[in-house]
Amino acid sequence: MTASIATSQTILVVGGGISGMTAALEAAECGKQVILAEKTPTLGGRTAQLYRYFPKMCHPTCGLEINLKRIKGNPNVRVMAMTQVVEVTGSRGNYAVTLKVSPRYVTENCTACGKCGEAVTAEVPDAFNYGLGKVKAAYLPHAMAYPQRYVLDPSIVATPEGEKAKAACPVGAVDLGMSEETVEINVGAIVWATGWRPYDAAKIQPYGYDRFANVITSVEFERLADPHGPTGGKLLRPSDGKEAKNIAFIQCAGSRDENHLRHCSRICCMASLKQTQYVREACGDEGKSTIYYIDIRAIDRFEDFYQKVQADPTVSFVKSKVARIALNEANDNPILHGVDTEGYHRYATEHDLVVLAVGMEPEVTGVRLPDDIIVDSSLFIEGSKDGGMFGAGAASSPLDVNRAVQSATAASLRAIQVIHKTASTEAA
Amino acid sequence: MAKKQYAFYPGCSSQKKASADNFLRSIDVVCQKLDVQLNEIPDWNCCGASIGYGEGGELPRLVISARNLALAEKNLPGQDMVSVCPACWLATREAGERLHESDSLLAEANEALREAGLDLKNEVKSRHFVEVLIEDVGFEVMQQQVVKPLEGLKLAGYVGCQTNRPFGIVGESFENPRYLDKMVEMVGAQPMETYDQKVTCCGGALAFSEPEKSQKQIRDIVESAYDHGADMIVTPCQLCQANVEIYQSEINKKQGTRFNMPVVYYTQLMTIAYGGSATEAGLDGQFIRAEKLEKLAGK
Amino acid sequence: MSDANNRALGAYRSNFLKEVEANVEEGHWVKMCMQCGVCAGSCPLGPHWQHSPQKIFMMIRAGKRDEVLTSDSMWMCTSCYNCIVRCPRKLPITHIMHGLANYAHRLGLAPKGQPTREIAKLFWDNLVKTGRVNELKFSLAMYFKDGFGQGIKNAMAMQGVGLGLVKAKRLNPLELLGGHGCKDKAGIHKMVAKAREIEDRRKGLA
Amino acid sequence: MADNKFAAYICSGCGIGDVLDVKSLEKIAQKEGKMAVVKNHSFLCNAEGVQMIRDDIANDGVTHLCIAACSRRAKAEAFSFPTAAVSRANLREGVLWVVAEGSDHDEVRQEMAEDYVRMGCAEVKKMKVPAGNPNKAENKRILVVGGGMSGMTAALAAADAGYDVVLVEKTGSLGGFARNLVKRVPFNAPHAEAQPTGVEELAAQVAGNPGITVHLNSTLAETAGSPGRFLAKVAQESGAVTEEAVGAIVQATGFTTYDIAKLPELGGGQANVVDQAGLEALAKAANGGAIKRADGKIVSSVVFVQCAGQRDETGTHLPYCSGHCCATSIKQAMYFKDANPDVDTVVMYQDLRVPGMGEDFYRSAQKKGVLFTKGKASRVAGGDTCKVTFRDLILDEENTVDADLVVLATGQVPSAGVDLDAWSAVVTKAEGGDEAAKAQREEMRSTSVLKLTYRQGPDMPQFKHGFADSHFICFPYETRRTGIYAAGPVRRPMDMFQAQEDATGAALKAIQAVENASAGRAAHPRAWDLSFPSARLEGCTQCKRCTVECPFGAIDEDERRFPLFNEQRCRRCGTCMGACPVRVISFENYSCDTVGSQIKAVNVPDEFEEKPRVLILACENDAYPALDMAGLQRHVYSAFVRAIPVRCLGSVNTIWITDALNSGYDGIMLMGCKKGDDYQCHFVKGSEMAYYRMSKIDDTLKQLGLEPERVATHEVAITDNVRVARMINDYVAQLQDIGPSPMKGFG
Repeated sequence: MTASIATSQTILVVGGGISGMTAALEAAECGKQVILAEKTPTLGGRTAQLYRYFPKMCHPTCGLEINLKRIKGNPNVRVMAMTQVVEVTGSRGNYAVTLKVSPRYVTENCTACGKCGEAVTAEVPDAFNYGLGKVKAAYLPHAMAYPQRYVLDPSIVATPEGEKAKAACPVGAVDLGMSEETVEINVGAIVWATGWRPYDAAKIQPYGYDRFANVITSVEFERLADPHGPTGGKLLRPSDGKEAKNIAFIQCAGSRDENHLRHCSRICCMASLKQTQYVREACGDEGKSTIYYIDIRAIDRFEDFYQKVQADPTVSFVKSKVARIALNEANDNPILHGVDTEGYHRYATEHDLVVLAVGMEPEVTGVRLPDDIIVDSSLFIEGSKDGGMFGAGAASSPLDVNRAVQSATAASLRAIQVIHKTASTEAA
Repeated sequence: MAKKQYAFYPGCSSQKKASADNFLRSIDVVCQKLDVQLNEIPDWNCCGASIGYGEGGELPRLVISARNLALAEKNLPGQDMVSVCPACWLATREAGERLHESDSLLAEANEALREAGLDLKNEVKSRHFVEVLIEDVGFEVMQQQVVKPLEGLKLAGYVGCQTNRPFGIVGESFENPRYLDKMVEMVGAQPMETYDQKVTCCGGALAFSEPEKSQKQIRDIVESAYDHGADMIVTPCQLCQANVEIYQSEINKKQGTRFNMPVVYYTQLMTIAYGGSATEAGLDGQFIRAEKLEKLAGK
Repeated sequence: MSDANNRALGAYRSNFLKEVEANVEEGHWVKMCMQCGVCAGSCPLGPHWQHSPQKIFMMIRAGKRDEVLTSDSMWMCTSCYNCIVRCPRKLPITHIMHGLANYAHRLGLAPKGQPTREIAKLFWDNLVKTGRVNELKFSLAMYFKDGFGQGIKNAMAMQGVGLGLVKAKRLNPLELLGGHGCKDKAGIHKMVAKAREIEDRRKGLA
Repeated sequence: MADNKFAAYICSGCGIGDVLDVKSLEKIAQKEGKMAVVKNHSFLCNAEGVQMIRDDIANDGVTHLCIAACSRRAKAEAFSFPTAAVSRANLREGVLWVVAEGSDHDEVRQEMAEDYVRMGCAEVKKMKVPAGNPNKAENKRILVVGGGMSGMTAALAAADAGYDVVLVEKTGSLGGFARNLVKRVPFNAPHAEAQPTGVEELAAQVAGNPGITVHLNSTLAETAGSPGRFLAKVAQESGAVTEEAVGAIVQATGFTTYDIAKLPELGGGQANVVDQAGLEALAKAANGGAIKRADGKIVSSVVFVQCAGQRDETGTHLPYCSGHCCATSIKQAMYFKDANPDVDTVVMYQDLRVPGMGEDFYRSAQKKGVLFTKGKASRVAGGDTCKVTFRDLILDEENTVDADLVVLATGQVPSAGVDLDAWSAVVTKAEGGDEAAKAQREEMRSTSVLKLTYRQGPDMPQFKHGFADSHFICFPYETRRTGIYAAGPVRRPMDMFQAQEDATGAALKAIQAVENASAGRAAHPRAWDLSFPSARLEGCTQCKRCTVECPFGAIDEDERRFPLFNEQRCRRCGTCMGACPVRVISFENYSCDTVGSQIKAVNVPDEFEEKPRVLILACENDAYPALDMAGLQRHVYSAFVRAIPVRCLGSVNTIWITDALNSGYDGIMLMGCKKGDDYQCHFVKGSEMAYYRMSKIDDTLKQLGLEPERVATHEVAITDNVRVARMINDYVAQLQDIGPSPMKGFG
């Protein structure tokens, strides 16, 4: 590919989650040329992996459908999946960007008919379900994956399994010879919407995520609750597949902790409040949710949702940072040890399942930020020295979806301003 | 191969004829096998560990540790200071770091040290013997010396507090340190991976003042070792060893339990695995005899 | 010590937090606590004390001087360091507890007959005398701390332990005649005295 | 119509050719569909297949095409032919992937496919290529209402992108609330110290920007028109009125602070008890020195009471949390500590809410010696020594603390103008001739911010607690007034950083609105849709349903009481089309005909064949994708259903229901989005309207002697792909119990 696909009038958006899609679309619908580069094989990002949104309890895929429709119908956006930024040189108004496009081993001809998936037997961990399940090594990342094209896992490409997939494809879309591609483009402005990743819960040793099967993370819990998830929406705990009814939610799992993340991740309180309603949805009055917290940060009208959950008799709150988790070896139940600091009540409480409300940290794997980028002490992007690159959404700060979209829309206009200034100076 | 030289800080309980006398004997064997030479710091003093604060306060406590550091600096220049007692190591390392952080404290400490004709530059690195074994010698070399693998011996690795917190052994987790289990594997014995009292405090500091409270801790530690099918407990700490071993009879008396769980040091395991005799390993020093280990030694 | 206490009361009037920041080891950390309670839940002696560390910090901020300094909670510290390694604000809680105990003890406010307080004194005196802890003398002193009669009882109760250690060559009866000790006892005495003098001056304890 | 040429392209790829009789599908397209050109292709979506179609359009004059292949949601880019009218017959997701496998089902599967081809042909025959809105609306100026931090930010943001701006500020100077602040909460690392507000610089930039026209001491007297052609009357205090033509509007009218006089129990109105604004004033007066109270006494102790009159569950005060107040109190406590570290400063909170890097700001204040007490204040007594009585939640005891000064952290109250729910009630009364109501209406209008001439009221609809926010999580800027966007605390309680982010985003949406309007395109969610509604007024009965039911206030009434369409306000949902009893409203490519003809095109077997027919009208955004994904995941459902995607359930006209029943359909399923408080309908009321209209239909059914079960309305979420298959099968089973429709054969 050549640089001609983009000019100093083009905006590059890095990251195809809800923030990246928003930044790209808002600019495109203003008539600007946009390249949307996404590292994974599909758009949607972390929000596509959520079951419901707080506080409306609506489904993220609903908004995703609209955004995908906007993308399909808009010639100004060029989507590049499996694409990462390798290097950025130049400056505001005129950046030279090197992109690395990983091989998908499936061409544009793919019709998502699914024959290759039927043909191969090899399985790989299901990334979409945070590895909770397995998926065929020739797969469609998820039901709303866009581009709607299958992917071959590199592990089978050079094996008979790869050949099976190739043989099974009725339209010859499987190309085992595909190799990594490097693309050079010129753009005028860059929006970094590289998003977040859940903090590695294993690092929080007192909670034994690495030792106890029934201690899981909040993002994994989203997949358990989702009918499209590995358990078909049933809250089955990992150790024995039994339905979990008495569930603990531990706030600040990594956040607000100088041993882990200095910052407050903002969303975790609301996420846990939301997830207590998954328990209600699944178990009705049988369910029991307990939230262990330091401060409940239900800001602005989210307070309404907090009050609603407080009124739910199946939900209780303990003002305490849990000290440690032990295991009841007889039944695999985690036992939470700590002190309720309101008053002072020592507890050693057993639960079927523990959900760690893990913090957000900026997703930086595979992303090499130019030195010109200004980041804060937790590596969230504040901006760039030359004012031509902008952070958007969770890459700029731990944000809920609504605020991430605001942030992305703002970043989109800042990028447009750069393009506009470049144009007018070039014209002059 | 040239011997590795260290300024050695035995501490009160590891002196000859003191409560961890047997520990010291096994350490001698291990050092010989691994070409490690511990040069005792002349005229070292007590570190004032655990409850020294009560009367000693801050500066006096720091100063007595500073004295040991100063003596090491003066008499064994260039050598890291090594303790076998976690409490000694901790107190000394803490003192070193506190004096490093605060120039005013260091000045005050030196003002006091001068009374004893000493001066502290505070350049000595304070380390624990386990660190020396793992970082300077390494598991591979330690394993090469094993001539008599301790096959079939089931050991609950009781790490306790002070080799583990707040500093810990590099790369280990505070909640689930694995170095002791690795040592057990290294000598050919079987670690109790799921032993859940690994890092529980034995309450040693309160053994005398609050016996029932510390014995409650000990009971949990021993019970869990039985529950996980251990033949004996292994520990890196004198205070833990003494506490957990000696008070079992007390607990039996008071609570009608039938505890008789031997508690040994990692160096005793190594001594036997390296072909040493029960006596060389100081097994005659056990309060509760470690019969299975003695048998292996006799083979 | 009560005059030291009066001096402190005079110097800091109502502001106990300032007093703690000035006179207690690592006391300047107290204000950084965010009341998460992880220390309270991490302490092995938790079931036994009255006030958790985080609660003591709150009491200090609330100016509850007497309640804090007469509390026996900080004397329960076993120096296990669980609180330190888990504190999300990295407060050196163990040392603050030690500092508070020592300060209360030096002001003469610490609970009378608090066993750890007494043993701590015995232990320190024992170590300062010879530079090293003489385990036998220390133990005997321990038994007799509550008076002769009780001492015999204690000794008999722990006889098994004592004899066992002797059998195991881990306690040496000859220790009574001298035994372990540093050569430069005089130097150590002067050094410790000096250190104490400096600290007392700094903290207005003398 | 003369030069229209119709073509059908049938794909036999993805296994379609293996299980369906493509030849007979071709025949149907020819004979019944009356398609001039009918072609099949084994791989229609690939380059060659698409080229074939392009060539037919270019060389063969094909103007209308029915593509019988996969779902309209698949291969959208390949099958986009902007110059032609295109319908999609969904043979893959709609037939192949959902009908049970095996020869037992060959017959029903084939019938289903044939019907979809019939429907696709029938639909495209009624379609026109949207031409875009002919009424020009090309004004691209942006009107910003409010000259505070948000308004100034929005104005500069638009100007820097090359758009002219008109800014209207009611006071005599720019800057708004921020002018009262000494400093702001830090925006960037290390988040340790308060920062200068920058309000002066911003005001200077706005004033000095040639692209920005500023009207001070001014308010809006009237705002008429629609995106791309608004006409705003700007009234100055003097009374002078300037007319400004603009293309879009950003409403950044900010907030007022909650009146502490309403908080007597917390000392509101008593001496030495102030709110955060009051404290800023004292700090300003101190000018970096020791902060003095109103009576001149230097403050040596201060208590900040958080959540004062906020997070209130009794219904007396503000129920929400204003979000900024914790950080603001921290900042203000620092004013004291920075001037004199010995001032006792206590922040009394229940939940300390400083998200993100605010945690560093919190730590920084603690380092400075600011004390934080988790407690709930029950009483504050003002006076020379104020006394705060509170419950210490950690020490679990009632306690009191004395202070020279008490600061109440009260909340933000939005300045959003008229509450339209209250408004419409009054208007109904007024139109009924109620004189009091008429007076009240005028009084209300005077409190309006925008003074819109819209039939549906003078301001933006409010969402919750009086804020002009959007209901949507994914689309925070989607107001119900196209081309008008709220920004800053008028939209949601927020701090200065968020307000500036928000204002920048709102400026982009305004820019987008003028660009879309000038190109005659729709705005979100049918962005760039060129179709627009037209009404055959000669048939109109002036029933007003369209004007009342339009969720976006797009339809006014002209002087003759006929509906007056403002296409630029229209979001193309078709709710008006669904509402119209005489069916005079339609879009070029979506009308009562395009759907009605599909319904009629279906071949309905007679009662003896025992093959019921079920019509599904499915919301194209949620229910239809759910049906698609049911196919993708091969969840089998009955081959007796025929599904038609609709823009919104609100666009469903009851004629379709009666047509279907008359044609002998045995049942009808309407599938729409969740309605009610947490509605998920992207056209706000569509789903609700459908339920309402269907509830009316019951009587009609009874008259026809039909069971009410024959029309069923469902809420279907996009994630319901498993459930939707089950729903269909259950419904078909239920209908078979009820028996065939007695209407069969009469159609």
